[in-house]
Amino acid sequence: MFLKKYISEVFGAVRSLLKGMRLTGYYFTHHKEIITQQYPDNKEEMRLPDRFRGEVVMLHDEKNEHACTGCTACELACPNGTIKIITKFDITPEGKKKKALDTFIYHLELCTMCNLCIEACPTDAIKMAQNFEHSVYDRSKLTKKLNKPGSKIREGVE
Amino acid sequence: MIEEVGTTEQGDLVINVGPQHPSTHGVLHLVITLNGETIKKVEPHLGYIHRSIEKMCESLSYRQFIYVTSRMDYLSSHINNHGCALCVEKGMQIEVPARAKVIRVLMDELTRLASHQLWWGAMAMDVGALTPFFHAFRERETINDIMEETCGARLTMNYMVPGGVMADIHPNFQKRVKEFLQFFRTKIDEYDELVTGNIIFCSRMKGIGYLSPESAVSYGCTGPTARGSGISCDIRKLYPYEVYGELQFDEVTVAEGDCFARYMVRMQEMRQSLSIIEQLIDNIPEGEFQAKTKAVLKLPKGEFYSRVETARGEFGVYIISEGATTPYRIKFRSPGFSNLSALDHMARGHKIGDLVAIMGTLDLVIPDIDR
Amino acid sequence: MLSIENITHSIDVWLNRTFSPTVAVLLESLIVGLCVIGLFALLGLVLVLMERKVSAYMQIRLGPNRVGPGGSLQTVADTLKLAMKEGLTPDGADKFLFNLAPFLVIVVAMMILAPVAFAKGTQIWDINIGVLYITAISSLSVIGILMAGWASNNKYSLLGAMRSGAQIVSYELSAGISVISIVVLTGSLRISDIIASQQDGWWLFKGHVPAVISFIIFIIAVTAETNRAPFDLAEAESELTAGFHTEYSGMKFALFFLAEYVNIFIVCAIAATLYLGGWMPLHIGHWAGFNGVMDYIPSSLWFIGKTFFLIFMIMWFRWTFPRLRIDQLLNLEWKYLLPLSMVNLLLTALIAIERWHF
Amino acid sequence: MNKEELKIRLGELFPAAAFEEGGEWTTVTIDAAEWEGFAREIRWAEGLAFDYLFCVTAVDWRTHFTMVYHLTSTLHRHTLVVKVKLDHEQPVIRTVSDIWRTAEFHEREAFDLMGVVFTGHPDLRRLFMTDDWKGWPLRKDYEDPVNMIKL
Repeated sequence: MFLKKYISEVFGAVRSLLKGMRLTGYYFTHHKEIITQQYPDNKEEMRLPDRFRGEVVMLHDEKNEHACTGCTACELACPNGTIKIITKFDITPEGKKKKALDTFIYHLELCTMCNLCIEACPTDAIKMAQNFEHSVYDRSKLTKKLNKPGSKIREGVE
Repeated sequence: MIEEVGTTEQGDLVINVGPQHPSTHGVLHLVITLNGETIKKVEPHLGYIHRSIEKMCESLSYRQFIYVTSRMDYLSSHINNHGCALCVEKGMQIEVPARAKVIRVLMDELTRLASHQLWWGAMAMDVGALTPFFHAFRERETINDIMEETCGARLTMNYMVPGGVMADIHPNFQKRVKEFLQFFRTKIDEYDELVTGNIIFCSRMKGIGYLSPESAVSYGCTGPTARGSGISCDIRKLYPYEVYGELQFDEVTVAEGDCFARYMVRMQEMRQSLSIIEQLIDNIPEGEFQAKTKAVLKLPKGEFYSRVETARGEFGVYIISEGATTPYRIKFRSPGFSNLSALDHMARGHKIGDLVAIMGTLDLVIPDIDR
Repeated sequence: MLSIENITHSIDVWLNRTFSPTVAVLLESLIVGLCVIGLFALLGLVLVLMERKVSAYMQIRLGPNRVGPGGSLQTVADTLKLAMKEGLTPDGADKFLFNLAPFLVIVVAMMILAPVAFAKGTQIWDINIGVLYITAISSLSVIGILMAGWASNNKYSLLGAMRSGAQIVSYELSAGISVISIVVLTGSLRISDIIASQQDGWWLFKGHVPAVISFIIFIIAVTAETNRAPFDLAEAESELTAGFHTEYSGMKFALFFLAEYVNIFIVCAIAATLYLGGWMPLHIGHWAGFNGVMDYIPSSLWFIGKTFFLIFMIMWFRWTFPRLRIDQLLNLEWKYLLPLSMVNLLLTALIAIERWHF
Repeated sequence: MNKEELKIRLGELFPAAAFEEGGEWTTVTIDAAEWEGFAREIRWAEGLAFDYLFCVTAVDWRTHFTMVYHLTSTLHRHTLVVKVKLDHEQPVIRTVSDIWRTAEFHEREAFDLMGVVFTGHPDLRRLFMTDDWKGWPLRKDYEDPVNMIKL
């Protein structure tokens, strides 16, 4: 009785080992199961989802106009002090002074891609882009100016 | 170091395991006292990744502080965010729309699955089997892809906001989750084949790191660590939040209290999570995904505590508000911290190899411990 | 037919004709030494690449595929990298022993190569106590490991070396007894005799169940003796970071690494020689036709095929199983393998005496 | 036991205990001197059996400290919040690490970050900070010009 139990234990042990070996053997012989993505080579066909949060960009249309009013809602919403907005005063055609965006400074090195600034923006002027290759040799290159030179606010955006 | 360890005798070996060590999974530093191969004492030295998140949160608004918590237990970041969002909602008395509730639970369970998968791979790697790690990552990547599509990020999503979720689910979400469920149902059997039944693995796990139910409670262990000792402590069952009360699932408890019991609890939990997702995936109610909230949240004066079940155990958020836009004091009760405190108790008298196995079954995430 | 035997023979004849016998022997030693070093380099390159590819396919990865065609030059690149690295010697280490240890390990590995028969008539030294020589020399490698672990002045290394010492000393017993069972069947310690005795079938098939059991025990024991997973307690990455070679870097580390792979090759070659007939083609009894067909495959291919099959088995183990704990490891040896192999030796002796084998 | 029953029971046991209205759970404030006896009582008393201490918080109120202990009974499933008021200059309280083992780490954390001293603690050292750290980081008056960045 003891011997029977002992032998069945040994066989059970060997079977459990063989089971595992069968599985690894299966993967060894079935190369179509391989899931490796060869990253820099598959850049063309690699599609990141639209919602992927890579960096903050400001949308400009073909007339080089953006929708940022310089309201600093994003700056307040940012937990890390990533965004710094410098405003100026434009003179409207009616002769009134109006607050407008001068420079939108974005510190990519501080950004945690939390999406809170996008949520806070009342005019949808900024959005998250899918670019994720941010490595540079100089940290100062990560401080970006988001509004393009010479751009101005789009008509009708308040 | 020798002066610090009081019980050291002549001939004992004091070893620093970590902060850079293959099996501490982060910057955990253990000072272990050995007699030959036998462990006499384990003393955790923490703080290598301490960022004082509690202090940080005191200067962040109630919308902003949620994203920081995904950096604590980064493997169950959704659930951490969920706990914080729940606490703010409790204080503001925001009614979360039904759709958001279901989406939140779905995301929580997917996160739990992803976390347990990573744990399974890492745990097998700790006991010396290297292949399971890659197999686990295959499934985890699938979940991460689904998360990425809906939430916009793979690890620190910041998807939960006070009042709901940040964005509606992606149109592909349901389809892809269903595909994943089918895929994972076959793969979880492979997990059992490769590791669970393996005789070497069983002998490494059974009878090791015994934690009695009394000491599990006394040490404040929660989650699979305590459920492996037969303690019922699943917050989802005991204090249901969101839609957990309406769901059919079992709280997994195994009475043995050793490493294998904790392992089995997590394996069973994966199956339970699958069944929860299956129940919900076709029943996401229509409606808003986010309640209308004020732009600036101000919690009324008072104290608010919310608890959720992360992949590692009970995660508590304790907010003391003075009526301002930022919390006066915030305390995170992280599961790993209490679970780690039982490590010394469990590891004494075992071998070095067992210490690694015990740490594996505790499923330690160091930022969660250090905060 | 062009075979390695003919080449070696003609070189020998030419050397003896051209030079005096002493000079000829010296020159032959030199050639053999160079060949062995070349073989080492080649084995290192091939086996490391093989291990990486095997592990990659089992882990649903691709493995190295950037350097050279199909990643074939990856090991060369790695070796270059290791050669360029600074060979650190820790301040508190025993410098002489620390630097000696990797060379000792590699020299031991070289020495075991001597009686291994690579093909028909291709053997460096057909010593009449070949099997004894192998078991004797292979036990020396533990000294190198102990030396490395002790001289590093690192607690992890020391623990690794202690484990390694306990492990190799105990597993040598069952490896030795398994070898003896073949010696009992053959009646000779000479490697060429052992191979010749498998003329009409390999011992694995001829020797009934005891031969199979001793083969399995031998494979388990040599896996442990070469510190391979699931018995890699001396290194035990997740427990002792890198065990006995924690403090080694650069070329000295590479020598340990190389020695590991060469040791695998050697033990697999010995297993192939003892149980699977070495270079002897698959012969079944007196089926002359079948045996004749089998003879068309060159003997060196037979040897390499068998050896690499066993190496693949050992790699398969490594990438499937978890690691044992030190007490379980010693339990397995002293409580299961050793009694079993002793009983098995008795059975084998019975078979040999009664001439029950085929 | 529900909230009200718990209140009555505790009021019987400790007439000096002051209850706080509102909040999710029964909240009781007691003196630092009474804390040890109170803790032992609620841990072992029949019908209370608060065996699971799940959160230990030290709060700096600028004028005083408050230690907040969140306790649950795994048997009866009721929850209690105990608050102990401490002096701001010398925050000293008796340890409960011998009653609930989890308190050992939580108290070390409170000592490390808030500077609350726990008498009788077996190993009261800094847990997160380095041993030679000056000051108690979570206190409201803590200033560190090097490591703290004002946004």
